[in-house]
Amino acid sequence: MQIKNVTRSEKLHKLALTIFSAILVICVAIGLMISVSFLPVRDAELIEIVSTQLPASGVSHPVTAVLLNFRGYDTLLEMAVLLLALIGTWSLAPLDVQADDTRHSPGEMLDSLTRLLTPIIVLVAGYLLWAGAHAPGGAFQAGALLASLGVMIQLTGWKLPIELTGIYLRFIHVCGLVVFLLVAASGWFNSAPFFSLPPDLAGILILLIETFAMLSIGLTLATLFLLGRPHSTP
Amino acid sequence: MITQSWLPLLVLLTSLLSGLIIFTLPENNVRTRTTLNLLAAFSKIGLVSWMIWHIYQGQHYQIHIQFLPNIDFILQMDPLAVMFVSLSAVLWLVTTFYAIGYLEGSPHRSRFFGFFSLCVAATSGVAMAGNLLTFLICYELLTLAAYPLIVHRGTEAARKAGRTYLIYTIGGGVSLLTGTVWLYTLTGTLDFTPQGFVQQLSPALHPQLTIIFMLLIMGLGVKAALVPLHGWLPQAMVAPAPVSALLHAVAVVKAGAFGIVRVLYDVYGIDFSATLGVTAPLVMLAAITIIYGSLRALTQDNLKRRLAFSTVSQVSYITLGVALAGPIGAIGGLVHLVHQGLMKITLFFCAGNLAETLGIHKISEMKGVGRRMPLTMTAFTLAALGMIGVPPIAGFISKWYLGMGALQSGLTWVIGVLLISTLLNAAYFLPILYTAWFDRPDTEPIAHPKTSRLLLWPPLITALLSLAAGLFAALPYTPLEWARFIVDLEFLQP
Amino acid sequence: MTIAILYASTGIGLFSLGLYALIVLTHLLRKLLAINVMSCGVFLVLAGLAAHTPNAIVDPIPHAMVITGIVVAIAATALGLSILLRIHALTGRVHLPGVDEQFDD
Amino acid sequence: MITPDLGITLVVLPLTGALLAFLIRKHAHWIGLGTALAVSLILASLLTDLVTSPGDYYYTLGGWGAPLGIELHLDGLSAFMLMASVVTGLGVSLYAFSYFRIPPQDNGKSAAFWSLWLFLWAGLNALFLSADLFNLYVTLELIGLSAVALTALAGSRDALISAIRYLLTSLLGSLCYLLGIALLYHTYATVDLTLLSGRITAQPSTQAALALITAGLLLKSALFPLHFWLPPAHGSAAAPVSALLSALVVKASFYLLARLWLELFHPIHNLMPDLLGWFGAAAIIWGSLLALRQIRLKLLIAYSTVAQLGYFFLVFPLADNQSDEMLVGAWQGAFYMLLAHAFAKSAMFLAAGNIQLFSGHDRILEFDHIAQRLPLTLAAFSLAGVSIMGLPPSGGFTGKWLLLEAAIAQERWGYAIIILMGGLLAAGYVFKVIGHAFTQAQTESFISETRTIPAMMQWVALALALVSILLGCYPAPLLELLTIGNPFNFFHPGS
Repeated sequence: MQIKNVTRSEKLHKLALTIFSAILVICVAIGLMISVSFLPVRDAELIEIVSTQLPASGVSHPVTAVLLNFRGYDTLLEMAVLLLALIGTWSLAPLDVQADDTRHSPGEMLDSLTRLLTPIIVLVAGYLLWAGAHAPGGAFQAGALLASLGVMIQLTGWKLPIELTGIYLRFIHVCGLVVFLLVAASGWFNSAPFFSLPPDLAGILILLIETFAMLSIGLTLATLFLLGRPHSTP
Repeated sequence: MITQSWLPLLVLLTSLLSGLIIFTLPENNVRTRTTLNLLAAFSKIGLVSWMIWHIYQGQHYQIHIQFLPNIDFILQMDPLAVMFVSLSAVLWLVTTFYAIGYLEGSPHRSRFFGFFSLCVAATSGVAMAGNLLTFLICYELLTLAAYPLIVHRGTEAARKAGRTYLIYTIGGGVSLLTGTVWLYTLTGTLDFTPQGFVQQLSPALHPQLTIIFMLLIMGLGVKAALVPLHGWLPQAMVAPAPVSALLHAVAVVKAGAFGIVRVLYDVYGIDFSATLGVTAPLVMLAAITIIYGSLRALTQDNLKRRLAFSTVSQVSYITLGVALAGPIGAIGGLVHLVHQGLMKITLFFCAGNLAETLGIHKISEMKGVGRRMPLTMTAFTLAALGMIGVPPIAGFISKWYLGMGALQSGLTWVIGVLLISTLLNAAYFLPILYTAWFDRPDTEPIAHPKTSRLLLWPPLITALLSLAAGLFAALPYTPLEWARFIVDLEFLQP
Repeated sequence: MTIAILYASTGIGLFSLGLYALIVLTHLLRKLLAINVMSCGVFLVLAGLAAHTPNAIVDPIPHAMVITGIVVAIAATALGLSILLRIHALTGRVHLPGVDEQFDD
Repeated sequence: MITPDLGITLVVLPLTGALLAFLIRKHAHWIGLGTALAVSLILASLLTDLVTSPGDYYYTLGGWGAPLGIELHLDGLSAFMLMASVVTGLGVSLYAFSYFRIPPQDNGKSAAFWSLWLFLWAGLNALFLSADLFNLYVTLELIGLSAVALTALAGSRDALISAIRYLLTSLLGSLCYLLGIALLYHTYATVDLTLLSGRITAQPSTQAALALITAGLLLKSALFPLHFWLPPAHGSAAAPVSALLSALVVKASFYLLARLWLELFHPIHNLMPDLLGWFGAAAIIWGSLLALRQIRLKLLIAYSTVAQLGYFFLVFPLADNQSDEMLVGAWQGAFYMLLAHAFAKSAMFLAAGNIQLFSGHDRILEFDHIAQRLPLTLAAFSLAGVSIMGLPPSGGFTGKWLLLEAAIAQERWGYAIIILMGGLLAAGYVFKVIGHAFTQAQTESFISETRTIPAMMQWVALALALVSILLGCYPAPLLELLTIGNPFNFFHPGS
C-alpha cells in the first residue's frame, strides 16, 4: 500500500516536473523566437573594419585573423580551457594508474584502414594548417583531424610506449600554449601591448603558433579520448 | 582647548595590546602574564590620572581617525568619559589582583586574562567614544569579549548562560544598530555634543526620533538590565567571581547604563528629551526595574543570584537619576555609576571568597561565617550597608541626591520608590548580615580556613574606597565632584 | 523571414529542446548530451545570424567565436564524461541522486 | 601606461605557472607558491600605481582596440576584486602548500591541484579585467571548468556527484550567457562593453539578452532558489578548494552581473532590481535557516555562503535610486561586504579543513575536545564568524552598515529588517559552532586518532580571518579605492 503511494506520488511529481519544464521551455522558446525575428539588420561597420585591418593581420582569411590576431587572447584562454579539461580528467584517473587494457583485438578492417589513412590524414592536416592563412582551415580543424587519427590508432590497440608518456608527452600537450604565450609576450619587447604581432612578421608568427597549437590540440583531444575509455572498477 | 592627541587611543591600547599578547602566552607562563597584566593596569591608571589633571586645567583630549565616508572613529576624554574610564581603570587593577589569586592553578588562564583585558579595552572605548558609531563598535566588542568569560567554566550551565546572554545582547545590538543608522540618515552626524544634536530637526521628524530613542534604549537597556531585558544577568552569575565582579561593576552592565546617559545627554540632550516626552516613561521603567529587582532579590537563596538581582535594581538608579531631567537627580545618578561599582564589586569579591574558601554558595549556609572570615565579612557588611544607603557610606550620597532630584523635578512618587527600594534593600541584605555575624554555625568548623591575601585585599580596598567616597564626598577629586562638574556642563551652558 | 533568421530560430529550437531534456532526463549521459544540443543551438544562432547584414556580407567574427565555443564545449564534455565514468565506477549508478539523499551512507 | 600591462601580467603569470606545474609535476607546489608570491607583488605595484594616479584605464590587447580587438579595463572596482582574488589566493596557496603534502594526498593530486588552481586564478583575474563580453564568456568557462575539476579532485563519491551537478549547472549558466551575448552582438555588432553601453536601447532582443544573461549569471552565483548545487559542492570538496569556491568563484559571476548591470542594463531594466532583491532576501533567510540545521561543519559554512550571497543582491534594489551619494554608498557596502566575506569565508573553510584533518570528521556536536586543542584554528573560525555576523569591528560590519544606511534612508524597511535578521541568524549558526569550543568536560577520555596540523595551515586561516576583521578597523582607503574611475556612475559623465 505504502509502496504504491510512494510510486504514485513519485509519478505525480515527475509529471508535474515534465509539465512545468515544458511550459517553461515553451515560454523561453517563444520569447526568444520573437526577439530574434524582430532583430534588425545591423550595420556592417565591424565587418568593414575587419576587412580594412586584414592586411595588417598577417593572414588573408578573416576568421583566422580574428582567431589568432584580433581576438587572439580569447583563443589563448580557450586553449587553456582545453588543457584544463585534460588535467581534470587526469586528476580523476591518472594515465599511469589507468586500468590495464583488456582490449578486444582490432578487426582486420580497422587495422588496414588505419594503415591506409594515417599518411593521408597527416597530409590533410598539414594542408588544412597551411590553408588556414587564406581559406577555411587552421589549427583547430587540423588538430581535430589529428585527434581523429589518434583515436583510430588507439582503437586498433596500439599504445604509446610507457617511457614516452612522461614529460615529453606533456610537453607536446603544452607546446601550443607556450608558443602562443611567448609570441604574445614578444609584443612587450617592442614596447607594444601584449599580443601585438608586428605586421611584417605576423604571418610567420601565426603559422608558428598554429603549428604547435595543432599538435597540442590533436594530442590533447586524443588523450581525452583515451581516458574516456571505460576502465574496470577499482 | 582641544588637542588632537594619541592619549585616549593609548588608554585603549594599554588593555587591548596586553590582552592580545596574553593570548599568545603559554598556559604556565604565570610570571610574564602577571607582570604584563599589572603593568598594563598600572600604566592605564597612570595615563588616566595624567589626563584628569590636565582636564582640570581645561585641556580636552580627542582623536579622530577617518572611518567611513563622513563618519570618523573618535575617542575623546570629556568629563563623563573620565568618570567611567577612571572607574574602570581602578577596578580593573583591583580585579586583576583578585583574579590572579582566584584562578591560581585553574586551566585556560591565558584565555581568561586575554578576554578580560579585551573587556576592559572595550569598556574604555565605550567610555571614551566620541560618537555613536565608535560607541556602537566598542559596545559590540564588549558583547563579544564578555562571552568567553561567561562560559569560561565550560559547564552545561555556563553554556546555557552564555547562550541566553548572546540572545539578549546580540538582539540588543541589532536594536542599537538600527537606531544608530536611522539617526544617522536623519542627522548626517553622530558626534556626541553636549545638549544633544538632534533638536534642530524639524518637528515632523519627532515621531521618528521617539522611535529611534526607543530602539537605542532597548539596545542599551539589555546591558543595563532594565526590566524586561534583564533575563541574562542572573543567569550569568555562573561565571567565576572575578567575571561577575567585572560584569556587574565595571564593564557590561555599566556600559549599558553609561550608554543611556550618553544618549540622554549628548545625543538627544536632556532638555530636548524632556520636550519629546521620552524621559517620563524612562523614569517609570527605571522605577519598575528598581522595585522588581529588589523583590526578586528577596527570594533568592543563592548568594550570587541575590546580588545579581540587586544589581538589576541598583543600576537603574543611574537611569532614574539622569532621566529625572534635573541637575540634582543627574548628580545622584552619575555618582551612583561609581558608587554602585565600588560597592557591588566588593560584594562579589566577598561572595567569591566565601565560595572559594568555605565552598559556600547559599545564604542558608552562611551561618556564623563572620567569625570564620572576619575581614571578608567586614568588607561585605560595609558594602551591603552602603547599598542600603546607610550614611556615611557612598550609597547614601547617591540616594540623597536622587531623592532631592526627584523633589526638584516634582516627581514625589519617585521618593516613594526610593523609600520602598531602600526598605527592600535592607530586607534582603540585613538577614545576610545577621546570619553571618550572629547565627551559630550548624557544624563546628573542622579546620581554620585561610583566604589568600590576593583574595582578601581587593574587597577590603574597594570597601574602604566606598566608605571614603561617602565620607569625603565634599572634597575635590571625588566622584561627587566629578558628577557636579559633568552636570554643570550639561545643564548650565548656554 | 530571411534564411539567417530561419537558422537562428532553428538554433533557438535546439536550445529549448536541450533545455527541456536537461531538466527532465535523469541519466547523466543524456544530460550531457542535452547540454551539447543546447550549445549547438547557441552556435547556430551565433553563426546563422552572421549573414544578417546589409547585402548579406558574412561577418567572420561570429565564426571565430563559434570555433572558440566548440573547443570549450568539447573540453567541458570530456571533463563531464570522465567524471561520469568515475561515478559509475564508484557507485554503479549514472543517475543524479536528489540533493537530500546525497549524504546518506 | 604601465598599469594595465601589470593587469595582463596578473593573467599571464598564473597561466604560465599552471603550465609549469603541469610540466614539472614533482615541484608543482614550489611553482605554485612562487607564482602566488609573484602575483601578489604585481598586484601590490598595480594598486600603488592606481592609487597614485587614479583613473579609468583601458588596455588594447594586440593594439587593435574595440570593436575589433579585445580591451582590458582597470578601474577601482576591478582592482578591488583583483585584490580579493589575490589576497585570498595567496592565503589559500600557502595553505595548500602544506595541505597537499600531508600523507593521504598523493603527489599526482598535488600537481593537479596546482595546475587547476592556477588556471582558475588566471580565469578570475582575466574576468575582473575584461571589458569584452565574449572574452568574459571564455573566462567564465575557464573558471567554471577548473572549479568543477577542483571539486572532483577530492575523489569521494559525494564530491564527484556534486562536481557533475556543478558542471551541468555551470554549463547551463554559461550557455544562457553566451546566447545572450549572441543576441547582443547581432543587434549592436560589438561585444565591447564600453561601446555597447553607448549603443544599447530597449529592444526585444536586448530584453531577451538581459533576461538570459541575468539568469545564467544568477545560476552561476547560486542565488536562491538556484543555489541547489552550491552546498554539496562546497561541502564535499577539499578544504582549500572549498575556500576558493566560496570566496572567489561565486563572487566572480556576481561581479560580472553587477558590472553588466552598471554599464549596460541599468537604462533598460524594468522590474528586475526588485526581483533580485527579493530573491536575495529569501536567500538570506533560507540559507541561514538551513545553516542552522546542519550537523556537519562544512555544510554549515556552505549554506552560510548561500545566505551571504543574498546580501550582495540587495544592492540592486537599494542602488536603484537617483541620488548619487546613496547609490555609491549601497554599491560600496555590497562590495565591501563581498571582500570581507571572501576573506572570512575562506578562513572558515580553511579552519574547517584543519578540524577535519585533525579529527577525521567535521560533525559539530563532537567538537568539544577538538577545538580546544587547535586554539589558532578556533580563533580563526571565531574571528571569521564575527565578520560573517557583521558585528563590529569587522569588514562585514562596515558593509552591513552601508547597506543598512541605504535601506533606511530610502525607507525600505523590509530590506532593513532582512539585513538585521540575517545578522541575528548568522550569530545563531556561528555560535552554534563556537559554543562547543568552551566545554571543559572530558578532554582526556576522548582522545581518538588525531593528526598534527602544520603550523602554516593554522596561521594562514588565522591571518585571513584577521584581515577580514582589520578591514573593519580602517575601511576609508579601501572604500575610496572602490570609487576610482567612477565605476558606479551609470552614465559616465565626462571622462
